[in-house]
Amino acid sequence: MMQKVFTRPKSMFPVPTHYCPGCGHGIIHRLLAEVIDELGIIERTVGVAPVGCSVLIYNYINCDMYEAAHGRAPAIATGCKRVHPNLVVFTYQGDGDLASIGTAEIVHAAARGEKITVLFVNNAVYGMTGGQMAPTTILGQKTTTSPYGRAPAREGYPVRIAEMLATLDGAAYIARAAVNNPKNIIRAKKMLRKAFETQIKGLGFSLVEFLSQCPTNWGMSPAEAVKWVEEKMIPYYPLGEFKTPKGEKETAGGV
Amino acid sequence: MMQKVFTRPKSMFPVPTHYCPGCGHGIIHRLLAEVIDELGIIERTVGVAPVGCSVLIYNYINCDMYEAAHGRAPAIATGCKRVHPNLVVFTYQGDGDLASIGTAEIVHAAARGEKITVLFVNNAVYGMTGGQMAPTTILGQKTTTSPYGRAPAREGYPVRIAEMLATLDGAAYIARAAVNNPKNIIRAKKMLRKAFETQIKGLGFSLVEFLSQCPTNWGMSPAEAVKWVEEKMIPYYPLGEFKTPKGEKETAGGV
Amino acid sequence: MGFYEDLIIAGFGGQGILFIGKLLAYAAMKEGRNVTWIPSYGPEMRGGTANCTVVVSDEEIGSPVITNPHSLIVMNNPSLEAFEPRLKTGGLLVVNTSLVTLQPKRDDITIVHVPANKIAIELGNDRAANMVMLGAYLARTKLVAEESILDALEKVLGKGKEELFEVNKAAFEKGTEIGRV
Amino acid sequence: MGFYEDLIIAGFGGQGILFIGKLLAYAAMKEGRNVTWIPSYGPEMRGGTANCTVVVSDEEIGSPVITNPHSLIVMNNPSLEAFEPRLKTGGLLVVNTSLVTLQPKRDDITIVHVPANKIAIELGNDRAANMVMLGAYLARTKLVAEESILDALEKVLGKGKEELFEVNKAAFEKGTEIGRV
Amino acid sequence: MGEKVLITGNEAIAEAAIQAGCRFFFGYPITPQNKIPEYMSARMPQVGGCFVQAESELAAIYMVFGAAGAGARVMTSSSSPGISLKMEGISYIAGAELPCVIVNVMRGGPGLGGILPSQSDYFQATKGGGHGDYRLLVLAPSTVQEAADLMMDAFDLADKYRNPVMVLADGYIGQMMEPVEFKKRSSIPPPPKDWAITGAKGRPRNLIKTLYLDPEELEKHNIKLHRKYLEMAKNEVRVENYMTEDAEIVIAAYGTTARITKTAIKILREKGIKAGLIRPITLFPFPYKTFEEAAEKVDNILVVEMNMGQMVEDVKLAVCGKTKVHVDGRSGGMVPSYDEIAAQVEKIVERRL
Amino acid sequence: MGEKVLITGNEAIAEAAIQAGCRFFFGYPITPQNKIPEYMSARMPQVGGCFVQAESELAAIYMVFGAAGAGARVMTSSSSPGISLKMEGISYIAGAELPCVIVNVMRGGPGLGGILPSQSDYFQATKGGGHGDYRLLVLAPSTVQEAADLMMDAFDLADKYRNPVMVLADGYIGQMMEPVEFKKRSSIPPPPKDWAITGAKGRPRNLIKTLYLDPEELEKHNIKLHRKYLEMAKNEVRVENYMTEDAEIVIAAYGTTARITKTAIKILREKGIKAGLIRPITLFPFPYKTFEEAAEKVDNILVVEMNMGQMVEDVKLAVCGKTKVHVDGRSGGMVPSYDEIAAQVEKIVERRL
Amino acid sequence: MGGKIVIDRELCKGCHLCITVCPFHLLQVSNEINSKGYHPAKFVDPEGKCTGCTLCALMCPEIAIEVYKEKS
Amino acid sequence: MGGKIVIDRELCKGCHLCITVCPFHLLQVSNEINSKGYHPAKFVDPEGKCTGCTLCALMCPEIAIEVYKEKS
Ligand SMILES: Cc1ncc(C[n+]2csc(CCOP(=O)(O)OP(=O)(O)O)c2C)c(N)n1
Ligand SMILES: Cc1ncc(C[n+]2csc(CCOP(=O)(O)OP(=O)(O)O)c2C)c(N)n1
Ligand code: SF4
Ligand code: SF4
Ligand code: SF4
Ligand code: SF4
Ligand code: SF4
Ligand code: SF4
Ligand SMILES: [Mg+2]
Ligand SMILES: [Mg+2]
Repeated sequence: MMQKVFTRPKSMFPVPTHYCPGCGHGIIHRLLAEVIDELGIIERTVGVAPVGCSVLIYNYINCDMYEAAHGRAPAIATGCKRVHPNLVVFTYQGDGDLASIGTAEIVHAAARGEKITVLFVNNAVYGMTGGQMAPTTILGQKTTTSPYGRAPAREGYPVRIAEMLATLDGAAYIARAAVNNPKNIIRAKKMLRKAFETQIKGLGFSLVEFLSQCPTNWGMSPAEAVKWVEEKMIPYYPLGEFKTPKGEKETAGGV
Repeated sequence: MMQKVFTRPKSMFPVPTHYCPGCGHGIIHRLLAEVIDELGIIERTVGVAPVGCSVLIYNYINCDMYEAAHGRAPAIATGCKRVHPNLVVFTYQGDGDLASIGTAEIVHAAARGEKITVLFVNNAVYGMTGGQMAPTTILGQKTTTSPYGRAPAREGYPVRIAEMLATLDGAAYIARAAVNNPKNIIRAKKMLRKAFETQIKGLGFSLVEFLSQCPTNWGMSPAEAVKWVEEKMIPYYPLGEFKTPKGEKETAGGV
Repeated sequence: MGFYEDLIIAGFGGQGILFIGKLLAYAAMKEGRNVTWIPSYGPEMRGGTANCTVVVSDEEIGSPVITNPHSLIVMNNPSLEAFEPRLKTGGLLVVNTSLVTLQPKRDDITIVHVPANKIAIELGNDRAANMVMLGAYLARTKLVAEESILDALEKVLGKGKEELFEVNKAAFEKGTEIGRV
Repeated sequence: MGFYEDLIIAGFGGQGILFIGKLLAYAAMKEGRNVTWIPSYGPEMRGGTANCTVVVSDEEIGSPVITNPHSLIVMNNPSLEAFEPRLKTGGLLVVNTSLVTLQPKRDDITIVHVPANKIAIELGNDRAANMVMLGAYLARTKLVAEESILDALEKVLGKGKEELFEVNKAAFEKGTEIGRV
Repeated sequence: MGEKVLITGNEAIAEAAIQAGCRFFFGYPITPQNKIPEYMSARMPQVGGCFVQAESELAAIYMVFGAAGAGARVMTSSSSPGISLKMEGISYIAGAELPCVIVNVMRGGPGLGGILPSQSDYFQATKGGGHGDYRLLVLAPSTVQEAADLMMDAFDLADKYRNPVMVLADGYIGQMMEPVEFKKRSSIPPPPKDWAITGAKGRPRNLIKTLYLDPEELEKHNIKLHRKYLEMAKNEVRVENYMTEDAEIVIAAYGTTARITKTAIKILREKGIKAGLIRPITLFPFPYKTFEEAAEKVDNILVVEMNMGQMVEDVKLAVCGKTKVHVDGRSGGMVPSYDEIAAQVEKIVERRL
Repeated sequence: MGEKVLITGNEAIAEAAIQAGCRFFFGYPITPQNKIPEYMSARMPQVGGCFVQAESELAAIYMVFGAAGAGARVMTSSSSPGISLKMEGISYIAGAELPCVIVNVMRGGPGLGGILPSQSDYFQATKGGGHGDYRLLVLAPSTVQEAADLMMDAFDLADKYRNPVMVLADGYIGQMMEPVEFKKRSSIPPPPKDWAITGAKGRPRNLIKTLYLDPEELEKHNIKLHRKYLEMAKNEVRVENYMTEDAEIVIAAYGTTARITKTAIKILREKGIKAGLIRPITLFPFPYKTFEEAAEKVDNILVVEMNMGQMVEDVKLAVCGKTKVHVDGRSGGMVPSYDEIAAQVEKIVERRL
Repeated sequence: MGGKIVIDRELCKGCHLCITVCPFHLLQVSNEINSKGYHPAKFVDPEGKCTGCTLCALMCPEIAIEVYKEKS
Repeated sequence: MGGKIVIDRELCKGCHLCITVCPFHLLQVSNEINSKGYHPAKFVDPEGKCTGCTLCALMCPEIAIEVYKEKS
């Protein structure tokens, strides 16, 4: 007798997504739903959708949700969490959303130790608006607003969000994952679960940064895109845990 | 024959300030003016005043100046520096201005490696508006908006700006000084000079954080206030250089 | 009143819908006419629906948005459903039968059936189906000269794309043949 | 028309200007009257100028801002210069001669000279000069009963400040003496 | 009957909010309203509520979005430049139909301007300073007592219409002290918030959003909002008529300016000039009808406001050419005095303009 | 005569700016104006200019503040929510009297709304969405060619008045392609900017600020600004009269709606109904006089706009009750069709309302 | 420990990431086109090599793959 | 190596920070009040102990102190 060992998580609606073929968002959505299911928290989970390709995440995950303004998800999550401390609140944010326009909001949610979990999807571009440069666009990368390739003298340096937020005392769990191959995906899920657990235990702010492929705006096939994550992104954005709740410290960096 | 060995720097107007007795802003203004004079750059220096007690800094320093909106000085400095790359552009910002409302602007000016110099005055409160909590207010400190003393569970943790910005590749020189005694003041000036030199050499973004006394809003005499800087602030905000231009690295922390 | 024509081209994103609209607009401009070209697409970066409206006129163009177009080029089922009812009485519908499986319902219009993808695949490039459609449309309406389109195509593709140009040209010409039938 | 009085109290920040205004307003409220109290200060956190306007009336108070006050309590030179010209004809000017070295120019007003700081220092607390001024003002206008002020003072200072209360009370009473002269 | 307390407008606003059941405050310091967040930071923990000093006004308004969406009674307050920073968020809150209260204690502008009282954000408050078609319900207190009263009503109105309500005060209202009595609240519970984010336990999940990719849906949404605004216009207009019955000239003013005008009217009446005051209490919905009716009776309306002429447009829209409309504005923290107003009225009446 | 190029409105706006001497662009992506920053990022380095993708719209407007203060020709562009985020900064720029150009390619609101064309930021643009008494000079193109032309004029006007100029376009203007010819610019150099920040070498230092602690000074500043706006009203009103001479009914519309109206007018005239169009090209200063004059001649004015009714207030202010004013708005990305407009006009004319 | 997978043709967007990760190369590009115009992946395992390791499913952004495994 | 300082009475705000840092305790609180109402610091150095070390001036937020030193 065959037994189903992999299927759509219960907390996801059985609908097709609007994402491009090969997009990392779909994988990250699934990890999120699996963690929610495994922790059995769907009835007390609240999500905050960003503005970005994943603005429609509420069409896929079956929990109470807000749709934020661009960059403001952490503030909305703060408002919600303060009203309902017993709910599990997550934000889902792109790199334009979190690392650019929403810089102040994410830094201060972390500094306050706001008990929320942030899924930060770093795909090195603005996906939804057509592939413009993000703060996380890597040096040399061409985008629609860095057509000559990102050069430090003109466009400055990429921002390492996980490392930056790890300097804040309010941040309890900070990690970076990638979803470019099954091994990294499995590890990503473990980190995400730890992040949610950090929130549920009331230990403070938690964030997982996911390096994610955007084949469309990178102008690559999905297969090329996952390779590009490995070869270009991970060297600049090392995977690992940068901060763990006291006593559970792991070394930063390294795969 | 007696010789004058200490007098008002030339680039300062000979007028009284509007600051409270014992306020650190006056000392920092003087250091700034001395560095400008020593580098001989007054005719090509542009300042950007913040909104805070030091909004009127342009009444004291005799160079071209902007008055910014609260928190936006780094953006204004960016606009100016891009137009006039040969000018020396500094911003002068308080901790409410830079570390709270202006978080995104300072992080991204640093990330871009914007060739400006930032004087960041950390006095652990909002001076101008009457002593409200700042992001840098230390744990336990009572302010008009943390009347029960800053507690992590309610008001979160203080932000260490120098350490946070030092994680950014665009930041070339980042240091923390204090102006609570002559020794620290002398060291502060050296750092400030280095910061300006970093800009002039075109090496990138530079910032000096000054721990500064606000006797009025701390409800202390000036003498008590400088002691409080030593005993309460410096332990949380270690003095030192956190980032120096390549090849000139000094170890962070330590006095 | 001088010359006036408007049309909507509709299909999936990625089918080159906007592209053939631009070719048309460009060619018409080069022939000295006023033109407007307006795109419309959904939130999807890839896939999803896309359409564009092209107006060509000898006079100043008022509305660039068209309620009831004179012509319609349709590249997938949802577009047929969305736009067929809006076509003007007596209007022209060019439909890509390789992908459109639904049947048009109107009987007060002219319908040209074009197996565009099939033809394009035969010519060696599935992605040239749009040019087949454009050819068929032009053969019927003569909105611009065929050479104007080929000039525009050459200009837009730029140098070093001779191969691509040839495929597209072949597709376009195949389309005009079908349209002329 | 019922009872009506308005006044401006002006001096440096830190001199307790706003404080005695509040005492007055509070006492008047307790006596059942309508009151308004409006502060005004410059950008300096310490030092700089500060003033407040108090209106007391039996009727609904219209404007809480006063162009030509009935009375004026003045604690430093700049305030004398700023406000003396605005005092109503026949109005009352109470001036702290310990700090105000300029001479009032008007001859159509009543002037009460109060060496407030001198008296306060004699009583052991320089900072009670404001209470001396308030006493002098009240002795002249009888705007509220002296006990109302003392009640208000007690209430505002709160428990455990008996010593401070005593100094302030003494200063206030000294002021009323001078005012009565 | 509650006891009267002598209190600043800012404190009255804060306390009234708490008494109206507001338990969440998100804000950022700015003169002249600092006493509001300061008061809240002390009081909220005492009543089991929550005060968060946000990193900015921008963050504060989105915290309000979050808390309002979560079903709480929630407010923020700021002053002019800080309110400008909230414009995007206010548009979002209006779009998502979340009830909340926003206090603007206006100061002089533009830019950093000054810290003294002003009424120069009238347009911004009433015409929608943010993008898109939305309206705030705007209440303009003219005494500290009224600030407290309107504050309480503001929360009820916000819940009733699922709409942000703005209490628009000038700096004087915020910093002035007057005796206030906090009225006992009728204990009508707010309408049930079955749309709120509370965790989808035992019910279909809730979704709070403002994106409508289908333009037909977005238009429907806009029409729905528009109907709501018409509904407000029908039900919620508040206006004070002061000595207008026999008036030969009407002055239009709100907030502090209206009080000053009352004094001017006394002066004028002593001189035999029958002036009256129409004081809009709701600025949106605006009391167009009251002015329309007044226009039938008087030849002149003088609009007094602490700006360069903003409410005057609404007065003109109301009277539709039937009456001459004059404007007397002071700005930048300058406050029109009753003498000035009286003189202006005298000029108009004498000239029989 | 330059050659005609087929180009989107967004690209035409960007290229025209460059041809007008704009060398600094600070912006942030947002649909439907992304082609503007994208174009600038490619072109600016070619012409020795500078493109910076700011971290946010808020940062962008203050970079504009900095560059404008430094004496440069500078611009930013965005779309509705992004423009709301600039409100504080725009107020500051107006207060500091810095010349710059701000482009708003409007989309449906409120909130995130939609990405389709709209005109629902009319109030925000014309009445001052930010705090304080300030005004933008607002230009509303209705073709891609006009977008290019107005863009060039915008920089001149900004310099002339030391005031921010807004080019207010709807999403169609931004995304539509039309043939454009970039007019050769007269080489009149911009007025000298002796107030600009350039380093105080051999001159007294310059200071750019908006704070006036003395209310009298701030009032003076406000009055100065106000006079400037009156000056604009005197000199800069632009309006197109289309077939109004013999019109029995006038339609008021701007931008894309005006073009659609032109088609409607053709349809109506074929049916024998003499309709005409008044198309404001400057929304501030508004062509009040043109409408006032029209009101003498026609009984009905129909305002067509892609919002729930905003410009209609200015039209009403202009006609002052002399004419019936109707409004036909679509919103949320829905665009009124010429058929609808024609039908609406027919209804009005038939009913002889 | 045999396994098998089922691909939802209509959910599949033809990204082919699953193809790249299957250790036994059991997935292929289909010639057919689904209703959205994509060439979906298809499972071709004539020799029953599939172990049900789920790697393909883990990689699929569309959750278009269900994996079955012999009960142990 | 003698020195001396000159305090500008009117600039001085009486914060007295200079007093706390002079190694020879040469500064004192004045009994007088300046025009802003502050008790300024005064320099009292009857024995000529001042070295012109500038510590007091370095600490002064008002730049109210000028320091003179014997030419070496
Ligand atoms: C205030 C504001 N500015 C800009 C936008 C336009 N916008 C929508 S999504 C987006 C960026 C999305 O990029 P990212 O956050 O990286 O998400 P991704 O699409 O890459 O997943 C931008 C700039 C907006 N909606 N609102
Ligand atoms: C947008 C905006 N928000 C708030 C304010 C009010 N405000 C003025 S200064 C200030 C804080 C000043 O604190 P800080 O930056 O630490 O400077 P300090 O006065 O302590 O030197 C605030 C909140 C403002 N002017 N503008
Ligand atoms: S644009 Fe990029 S991020 Fe957005 S859906 Fe497509 S692949 Fe994913
Ligand atoms: S309030 Fe504090 S920071 Fe401001 S001038 Fe006074 S002492 Fe200095
Ligand atoms: S990974 Fe999923 S979507 Fe991609 S081809 Fe395989 S089954 Fe299809
Ligand atoms: S389950 Fe494993 S073996 Fe089976 S098809 Fe998928 S990847 Fe290949
Ligand atoms: S440090 Fe300066 S201001 Fe302070 S007391 Fe000494 S001289 Fe006066
Ligand atoms: S210079 Fe040195 S020794 Fe002289 S008074 Fe100052 S601190 Fe004392
Ligand atoms: Mg991204
Ligand atoms: Mg501070």
